[in-house]
Amino acid sequence: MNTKTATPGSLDVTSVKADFPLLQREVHGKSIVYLDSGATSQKPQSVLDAMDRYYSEINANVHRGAYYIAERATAAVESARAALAEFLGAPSSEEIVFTKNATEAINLVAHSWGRTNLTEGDVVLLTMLEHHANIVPWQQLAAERGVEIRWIPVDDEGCLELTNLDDLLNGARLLAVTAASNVTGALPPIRRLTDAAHAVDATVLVDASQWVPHQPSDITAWGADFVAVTGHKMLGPTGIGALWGRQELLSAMPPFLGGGSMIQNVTVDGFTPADVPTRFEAGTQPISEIVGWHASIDYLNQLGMETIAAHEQHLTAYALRTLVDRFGDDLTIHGPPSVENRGGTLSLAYRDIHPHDLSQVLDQHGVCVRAGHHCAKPLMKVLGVSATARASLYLYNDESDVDALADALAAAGEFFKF
Amino acid sequence: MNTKTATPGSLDVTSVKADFPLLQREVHGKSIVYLDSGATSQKPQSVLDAMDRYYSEINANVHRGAYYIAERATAAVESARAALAEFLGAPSSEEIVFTKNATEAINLVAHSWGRTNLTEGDVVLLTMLEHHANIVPWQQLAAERGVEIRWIPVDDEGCLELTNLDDLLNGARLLAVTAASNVTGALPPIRRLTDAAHAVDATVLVDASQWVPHQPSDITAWGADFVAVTGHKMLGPTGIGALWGRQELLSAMPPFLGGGSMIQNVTVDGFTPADVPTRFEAGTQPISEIVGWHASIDYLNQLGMETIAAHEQHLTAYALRTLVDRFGDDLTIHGPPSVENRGGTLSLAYRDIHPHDLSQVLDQHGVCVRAGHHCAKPLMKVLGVSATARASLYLYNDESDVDALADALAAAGEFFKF
Amino acid sequence: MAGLEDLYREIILDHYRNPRNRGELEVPPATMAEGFNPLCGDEVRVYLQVADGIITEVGIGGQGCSISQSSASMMSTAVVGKSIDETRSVLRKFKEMMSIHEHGLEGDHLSPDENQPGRSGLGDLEALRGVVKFPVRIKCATLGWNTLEQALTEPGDG
Amino acid sequence: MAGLEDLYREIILDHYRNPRNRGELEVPPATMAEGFNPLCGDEVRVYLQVADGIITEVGIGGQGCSISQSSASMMSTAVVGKSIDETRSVLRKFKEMMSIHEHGLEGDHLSPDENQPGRSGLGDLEALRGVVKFPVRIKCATLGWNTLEQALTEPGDG
Ligand SMILES: Cc1ncc(COP(=O)(O)O)c(C=O)c1O
Ligand SMILES: Cc1ncc(COP(=O)(O)O)c(C=O)c1O
Repeated sequence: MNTKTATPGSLDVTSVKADFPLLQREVHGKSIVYLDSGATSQKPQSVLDAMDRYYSEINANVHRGAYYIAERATAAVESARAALAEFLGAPSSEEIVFTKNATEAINLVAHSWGRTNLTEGDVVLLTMLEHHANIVPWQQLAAERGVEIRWIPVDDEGCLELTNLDDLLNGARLLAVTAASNVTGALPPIRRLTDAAHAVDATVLVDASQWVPHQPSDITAWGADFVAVTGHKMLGPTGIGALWGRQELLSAMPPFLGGGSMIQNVTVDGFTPADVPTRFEAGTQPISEIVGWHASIDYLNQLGMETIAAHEQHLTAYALRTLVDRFGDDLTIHGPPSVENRGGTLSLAYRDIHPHDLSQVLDQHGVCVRAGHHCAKPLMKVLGVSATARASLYLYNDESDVDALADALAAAGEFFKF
Repeated sequence: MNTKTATPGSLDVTSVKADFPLLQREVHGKSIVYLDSGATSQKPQSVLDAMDRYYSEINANVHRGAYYIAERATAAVESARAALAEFLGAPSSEEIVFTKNATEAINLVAHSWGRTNLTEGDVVLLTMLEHHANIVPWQQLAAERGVEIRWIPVDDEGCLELTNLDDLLNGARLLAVTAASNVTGALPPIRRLTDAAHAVDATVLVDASQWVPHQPSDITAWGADFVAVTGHKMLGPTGIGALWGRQELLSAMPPFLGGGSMIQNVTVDGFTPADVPTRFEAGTQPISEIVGWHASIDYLNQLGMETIAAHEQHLTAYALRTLVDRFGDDLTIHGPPSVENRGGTLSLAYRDIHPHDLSQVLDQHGVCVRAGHHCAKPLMKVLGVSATARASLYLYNDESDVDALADALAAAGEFFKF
Repeated sequence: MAGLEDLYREIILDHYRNPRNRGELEVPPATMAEGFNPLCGDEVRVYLQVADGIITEVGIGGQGCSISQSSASMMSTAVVGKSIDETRSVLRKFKEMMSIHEHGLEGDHLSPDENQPGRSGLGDLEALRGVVKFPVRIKCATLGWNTLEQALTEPGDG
Repeated sequence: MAGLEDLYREIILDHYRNPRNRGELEVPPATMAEGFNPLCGDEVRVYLQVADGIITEVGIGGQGCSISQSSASMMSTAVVGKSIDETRSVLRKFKEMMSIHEHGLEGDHLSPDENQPGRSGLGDLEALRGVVKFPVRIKCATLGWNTLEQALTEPGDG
């Protein structure tokens, strides 16, 4: 358990696929080809089993009960916290705060750290690659407090354009950046960014929602101050995410949500908050979800994140090659053209077929891709489109899935040929 | 499906019990006697199955995808929203906002409605019965904004003391009250309270966390403005709750958490929020939890809430009688002595045995009760205790469970006899 | 399970390929409203010229998928020459047809209603009935119509 | 699975029934710290009288369950007469014994370590080792000790 494979082996995708009940299904009479892991991943049977076992054997509210199953439930939550900390490369599990998703994690920082530390005229530096989850909370703060928002631009390949970084950082109190774009697949150079930000005493929040599922994580090496992650994109259940924060920052932050568990004491005159991380975990936690997330971390560790990353890189290269070979100029792939600096997220524009129509035809061939703005409207504007069709690869995808995508694209071309 | 039984029948507890996998287990070699449903309920197999089926058959992110399983997932969420609205007696499912628990629901009101509508000197009226979830968010607001908090006192039986209600309401902008105490089992007269509050134009939030699992709900008849509920106390999974709010109030409220889905548009200059309820549902929702909650609502509807309430009232009467008969003055039961105005929540003090020690001995007999302040420290102070041992009854409990509690209490008395 | 042919009827594809009444009208005297599908970024603009309570001219602008574009185009041909009251009546009927999906949410039978041509009095618009089998696309089909509704309430010269 | 006898050793119940060093000391010259278990509402006050680097007197106040009360009582007898350094050493050893549970969180084996009387040099305090089999109660057992640690850092006359 929890033993990371030392050297990346090669992934036996057939046996991996067999672990995922949904991938055994058919839609419209075709085997399902799931290429929307960027939105949410599928779950291996072991994750479902872990949650069923939790409910069938030890379900009880945690941190409050002295009876046996409540102790077991509490231990399960704390053991998951430790597993997540180790998986992320966090120095201590006490720096892990459970949230319902990455969105809540970022909002927690905006409300608790942001409203304590940022006032009128302070600068928050975002990037044009951000997901709305890492934009809107800062815009809410900006509207409320008169904070200024600046943007790191993107270049033609959908990567960050860092030539003016120092100017942009001038006066910045916070840099909030994604570790992997959910649209172009670009992987910003986090260490370089944190170093530059720290040089001007800016705090750094990394949205690692699209990184952690796909790459080995070492958030200590990133040098970040806050990291947001979400369970459902990394084989875990819905309803669970986490914020990691440096102990000294978390300890200095006021609570966000108020309620049970997050207190030391409550009287009619006021309350005293608990220590971190409990301070930020108000009310009954998503307990079975924490347990399920732990099982997904175990699953990923067993395969090894190095192995998974190598597999995805290989598959992404195959996809880029296949699509360019088969569709040439009819198909635009937004984002870096080579696999060196990108993940397996492929945002496509095929002729003038609207992405919505494209994904509809693909669906008839069992191929699931996302059509829309992918919660990144500012980026879409820069890319000059209102929507793309996005195929995102994960550990359970293989070359046959890419071929199915290409075949379905060709069929869509036929269908809408006029 | 969803057909409520018209007249309360009697509950076949043996067959109900058989539906709950955890209740088939043993702890310390004894059959488990679960009396902590006030903290969280156990789950019937049908709820676990619904979630497994969701993950195995239609798992996909909702409101974003045009492919078949994403459509199915979206439909499942909206159908659960409709089922919950009907279960609560809400006028429209568009007034249902999903949250991760009741705590988040109350915080949503405090942040979005509270920070828009309350300023220095405004009065928030709470009751001494409240759970920390319905206290701390208001204390946070009070500390930030200079809002004044007042308290409706409780009488000797742990019920609200309403003789000075009009004075207390004088100048109040909000009344926040629980529909059922999680400590004394008291059931405040909600309709009377909302009428009195509305007479002075105060808004009313009802914390229905401990009501909805146990009694037929008709929130329209309550006349409340906001109602908070939580899934895990009503046979549903962890990680899901909801806020109901009157359409005109919700529509006038700014977003709380910012992120994906809750927007109409986002540009570098700012965002336009979506309509309700989407406006308040940022990021990936607890989808499988919503599906599981729906299954728990179906389960409750199938048995009929009238039937369940009648069973619990009968069982509570049996418990009160049994405990008084067997332990007389050695045992204090905080809260109303008769079943007319109380739920099946029994907060106990047995001789001078500390509740923590009591629950430890009970655990050895397989009896799960909660020991502590039950997230209601202001109330504990009024009751003159720092903790109680709380046994809370639910639909799957029967007289044998009460007898087991009594036997275990007697054994604890023996163990700590000195 | 529904197939592509339920969605992409020939008449729909025809309106997509050859959108009718495409273009802007001068505001005022025309009224204009703008609609928006936050899911996919589709936009529709509806221009209305009303004289003596009759819609004399319609203009459609914006961009989007085949369903949103063709539905707006079909809408434009359906309401030109109609009175405001008649237009509201068509609007109501169309939205009723599209709201069938509400009953289809419960489970497998996403669309219990089968096509019943001629029953609704919607004529060509009936071709859009198949959209209810694809609930996500309903918002595409109704986008132009909701925008029309808005445009009807804009103060104008008519 | 652990039984009650692992938790409620005779010596623990004895300290609960007959708490040692119960009472308050005058502050100053003594120092005082107050500890708190937010889970169950237990409170402990620890008074320390220090002279020439030696703890000459300890007072214990507050209220709580058998484990928190007896552990505080046993703590008081263990440190009276000891130097500050010796006290810190006992404190560290005790907390080490209590932290075994961290390794026990992984699954069924809540307490892989069996009793090893005499190994730790903690004497009577060894009786509290069984508490690690009941993780929720560890906070009860350490409450008095954490409060002692706080009291040691309070500025005092010693
Ligand atoms: C009366 C009452 N209100 C609110 C809550 C909070 O519910 P949750 O922890 O699910 O947010 C609880 C339960 O803990 C409760 O008993
Ligand atoms: C880059 C990025 N950040 C944040 C999020 C938000 O994650 P969640 O919806 O789980 O809160 C997502 C996914 O939707 C994402 O792709």
